[in-house]
Amino acid sequence: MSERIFTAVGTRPVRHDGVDKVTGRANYGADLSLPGMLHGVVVRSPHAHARIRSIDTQAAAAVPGVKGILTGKDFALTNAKLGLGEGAMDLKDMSDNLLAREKALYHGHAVAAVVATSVTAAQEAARLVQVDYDVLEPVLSVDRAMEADAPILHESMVTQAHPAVEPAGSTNVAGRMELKRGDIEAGFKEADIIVERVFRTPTSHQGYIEPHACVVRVNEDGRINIWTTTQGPFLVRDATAAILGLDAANLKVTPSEIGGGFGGKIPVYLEPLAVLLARMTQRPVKMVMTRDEVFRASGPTSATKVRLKMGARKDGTIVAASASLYYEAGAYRGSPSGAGAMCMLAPYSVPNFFIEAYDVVVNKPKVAAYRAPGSPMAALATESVIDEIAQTLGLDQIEMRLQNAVKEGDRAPYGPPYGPIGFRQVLEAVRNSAHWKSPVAPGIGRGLACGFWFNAGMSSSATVTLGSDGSAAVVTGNPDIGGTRVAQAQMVAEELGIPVERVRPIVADTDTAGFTEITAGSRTCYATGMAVIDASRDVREQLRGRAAKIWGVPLDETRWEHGSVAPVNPSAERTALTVSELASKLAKTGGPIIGHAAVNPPMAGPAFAAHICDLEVDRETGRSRVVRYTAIQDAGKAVHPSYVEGQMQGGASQGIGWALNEEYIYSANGVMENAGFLDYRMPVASDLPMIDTIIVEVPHPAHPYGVRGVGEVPIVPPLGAVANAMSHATGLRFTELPLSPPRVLERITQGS
Amino acid sequence: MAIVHFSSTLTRHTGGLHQITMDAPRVHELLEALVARFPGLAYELEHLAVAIDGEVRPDAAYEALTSQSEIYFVPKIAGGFN
Amino acid sequence: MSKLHIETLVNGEPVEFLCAPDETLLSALRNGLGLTGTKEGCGTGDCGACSVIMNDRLVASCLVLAAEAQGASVTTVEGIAQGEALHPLQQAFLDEAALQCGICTPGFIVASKALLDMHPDPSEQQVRYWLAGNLCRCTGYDKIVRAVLGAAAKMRSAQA
Amino acid sequence: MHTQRFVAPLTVVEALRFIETEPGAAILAGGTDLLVQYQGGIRRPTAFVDVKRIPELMRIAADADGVTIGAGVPAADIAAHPAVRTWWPGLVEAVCLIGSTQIQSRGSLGGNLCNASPAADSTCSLIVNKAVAIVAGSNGERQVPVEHFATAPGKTLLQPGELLVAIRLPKPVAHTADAYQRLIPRSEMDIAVASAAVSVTLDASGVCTSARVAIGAVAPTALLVPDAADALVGSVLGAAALSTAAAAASAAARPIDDKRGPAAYRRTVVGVLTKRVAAIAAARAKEQ
Repeated sequence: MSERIFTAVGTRPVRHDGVDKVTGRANYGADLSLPGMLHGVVVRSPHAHARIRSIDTQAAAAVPGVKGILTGKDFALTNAKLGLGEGAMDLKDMSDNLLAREKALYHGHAVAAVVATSVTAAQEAARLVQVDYDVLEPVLSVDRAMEADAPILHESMVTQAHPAVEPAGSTNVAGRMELKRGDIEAGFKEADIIVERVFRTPTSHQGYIEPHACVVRVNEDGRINIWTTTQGPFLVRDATAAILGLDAANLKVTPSEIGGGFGGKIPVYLEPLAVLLARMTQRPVKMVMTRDEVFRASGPTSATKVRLKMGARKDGTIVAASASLYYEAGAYRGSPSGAGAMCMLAPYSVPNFFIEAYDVVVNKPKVAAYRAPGSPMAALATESVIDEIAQTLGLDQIEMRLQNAVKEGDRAPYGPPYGPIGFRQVLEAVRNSAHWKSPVAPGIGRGLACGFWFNAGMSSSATVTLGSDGSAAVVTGNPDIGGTRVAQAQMVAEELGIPVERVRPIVADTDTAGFTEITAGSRTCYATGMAVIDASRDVREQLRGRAAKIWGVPLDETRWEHGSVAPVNPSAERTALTVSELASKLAKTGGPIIGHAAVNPPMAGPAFAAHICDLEVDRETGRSRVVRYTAIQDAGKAVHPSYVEGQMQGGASQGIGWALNEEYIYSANGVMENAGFLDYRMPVASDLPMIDTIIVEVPHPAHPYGVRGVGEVPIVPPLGAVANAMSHATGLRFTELPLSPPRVLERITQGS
Repeated sequence: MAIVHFSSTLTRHTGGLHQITMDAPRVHELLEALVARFPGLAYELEHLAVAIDGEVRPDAAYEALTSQSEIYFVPKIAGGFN
Repeated sequence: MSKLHIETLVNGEPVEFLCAPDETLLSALRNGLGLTGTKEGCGTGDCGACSVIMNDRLVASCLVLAAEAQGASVTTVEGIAQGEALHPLQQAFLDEAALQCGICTPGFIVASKALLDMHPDPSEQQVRYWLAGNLCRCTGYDKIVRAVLGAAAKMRSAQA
Repeated sequence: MHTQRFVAPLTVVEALRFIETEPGAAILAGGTDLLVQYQGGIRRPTAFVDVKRIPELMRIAADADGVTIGAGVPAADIAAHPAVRTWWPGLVEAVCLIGSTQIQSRGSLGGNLCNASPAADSTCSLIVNKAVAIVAGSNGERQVPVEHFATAPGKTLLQPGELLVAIRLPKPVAHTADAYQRLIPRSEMDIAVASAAVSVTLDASGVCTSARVAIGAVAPTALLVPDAADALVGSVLGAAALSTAAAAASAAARPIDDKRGPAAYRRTVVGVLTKRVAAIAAARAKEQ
């Protein structure tokens, strides 16, 4: 790929939606109110595992202001599956998760919904819904779930295995997959050192600040309007339609501004219920989760157990690895264990390996995606074991990783060879960084860890319209979570040669925008960006046609020059026409210009990252503090470097929180005891230092600018970086997260 | 002739073959031919994505193949979501 | 339940509203007065998204009863800009890319204004501790802290 | 049921009259505990009695013998008060740890005491500084040493119809200083896992002549620990005395396991904190 000179891409303009967001004008999920609107509240199971014998709604219905009550009997379970990119979503499970039918499968599982004229009345009535439960033993860990005498969550569950295995009776193992290469026994025989450890990570939550919220209005003609905070308006439309047996063409989903998602705002939790309640009452219905509900009943990420055994030669060459990954799926199948298995060794060339990954159901909320789902927990194992091997062999942490680092042409553990990738460049950037070169202060531990994520492609659409004033509007269907509007405007500006301020990026509803997959998988800037670029180029082609018309020459006697159309053979009458000049003549030359594009590109180029963490530990209390942190990442091409840095810093801080303090704390009967921001301890401003960033740019050849996704991989390295820092600060190996003060002090006291 | 690679987990269905070459205009025809030759692959291939020349494609059925195309089958991960 | 009639000053304007005895100031602002710039992230005073300035004090409006606002002066995010002119903090948040999803931004803007009103020249550590009651999950706080320090410097030089 | 009434009396007498007739009413000062409990459905009072319009509850009055802090005065005002800052730096440390900036604008000593959490940040500091709670009732006023005010988590000595009006702190004698620390996993926003306050008085040669030690979050109420104080008195607060005091604090602790920390951890850490704050208090006393 030849070096391209960019004008708009790579700059840092102010985001177009910024003023609305700093003045309070931007509308988020809970900000819409409609005349005559009712309020829906969900009744939730107080038990983690219970059979529902009966539900009595009489007393609740008698509360003044109550307009309707919904239970699982009110809509049938669908057997449909919704194909979404690579993963088919099981709508039967999603439907049962919306309202429990036979069994409540986790504390907080929805069992009924009440709609009333006020939130207060609805809450009052919700308390009066009488559910008769047959309480069952909850299953709260993968260890318990896989024991022979464990209670079974789903009597009908069969292990979906690759390679296939014979079904063997009732199970909580929803899935199993294997990856292998070479001969691991022979590989381990070549090893001079073998390290084997078992790692555990807790259930943790994305922690977006905006709770789930939606408003639904059913029109007289049966058209249904859904306003909601979501990462995927088309997904909300299609999932809601399929679950309720409606024609998707009758649903219009308008995404509000979204107050964070990180994967957690992909599933539907409220929308189908609100549709049913709105149809039942023929009034608009608003539903907003409380923070408590967000923790208990949305989708956190898996608690995991990962066993990793790795062998290396004295010189640091990794010769073999075997691993078992056990990921909790929550109440229904679908943990990211397979992704964990595929990512686990992806940064390193390992000639012999065997990885098995289990997807295990437990009585906890169904997990949702959380930023590079599955990869951080697997990377914790890999990076900790490599750190230990390097330390034991007396090797430099970077040298050992460089020695094994994958490069173009090496085969990924999941099969195909890598194209151009930037892992070695990332490691070199670590070595050359001010942070890595600085001495480690006494009492501080310095940890290094790396990470890998695939980055998604998938379908996207874009429309670019040119105004007669030479400005442009770009319409897409991806909610803007972290600055994708401005990035798309930069792409239009880049292609049309107009100032980025003259481009209006618009996130449209499902009736207006062409079909576009979710804002997730680090795909928006990449895949939707490709559609935006193609749509802009479509405008360019049309502009050439207009110039040809003006000059009275064939199309091939015109060519695009940045921001204008130029004649191939210039003359006194024929000089280049700028976009503005051409735009002013639109009506005369054939009417408005609208550029379209729709794409379904392959997965974006893989992203690699490395983080450096300096940690100070109070050896008397076990309390620790991150004192310096640097995140390094291959972005392919940073379209808006500030927002790329922001993704890196945000991912790092989420990962630091996960490593140090965040966890779902469960009672023995499966009740989450810390369902609030007070005790689910996410990092606050005073917990963190500035987070330095280094953006590496190894272009991805499938993208016109070389863009890779950037949003997810920054959460992969922090678990290992913090754990390794803790190990170096204390001289002890830590394999269980979070590294909370009591756990750290206990290890220090034991001194083993 | 596209070059098709089988992972170790698939070789149990291919009689131990790690690699074959096969003539097919598109992924669709390739998959049909593979299943005809190795019926045991049917279930596995249904649950795998296709990588053509290193590019993982979620919806590859009608992608054209050339004589140099290298094919791998990749576990379906849910890119960014699951 | 009978409603209370409350008179208060919001963003310098006298306003009246009716509220239930147990209604929060946050609810009165959002639902009663339509000022939805103030956000609810937790309802328990732990996230700061609902921050407003009441009688020159930064408070979590989810932990203030609307009835307490009788006779008070309340500043919300909608009252920070002066007409068409953004407050230097708002401009700094835009320039520094100190917001990603933006849901916490109103709370941070209001909390930072309360800080700079009291301490025009805060240290990084002062900013971090003052803002510890405002959760941001997207940015890792780096660019927010830079924006506040930058705005403070600009405001000081404008004063000088 | 939702709370049906909101009143804002202007005098103590008016407030007392109201709570006498409405025993289900809750006193609302900063609301930073009450309203959280209300939203969580844990407390459902029949009425909110906003006491912040009563002058006695909202002022800090310093005189030659000490300071009287109104029960409703927010933490931020206490921390800013010159006399409080001079005489009780440890109390200032404690009130500055009560929640976020937003919470400090509202949270009060009265609320901290009446909520009766064993982890309340101000309580230990008030105890070591011999603070007394001034309680008004229909039969007049009574004074209760702060260490006796809470009787169990969420329970106090307040009788129905009584109102906590103010907290009186006697001016410390010369070469006396206090300090407070708590252990939380984060740097802010958490509830104390364990906490300790120490006040020491030194003689001219630096020997400790009197001391008070209080520990929090390690028993159903904040505890005054005389054994820990005894370990300090008569010493120059060297390592040995501090270790003995730490051991005494750990021994006095009766912690439980909960989501905020295991019992064994709390027991250990409360000793560490005791040792550390005693050293800080001693250094401050020496500086005087």
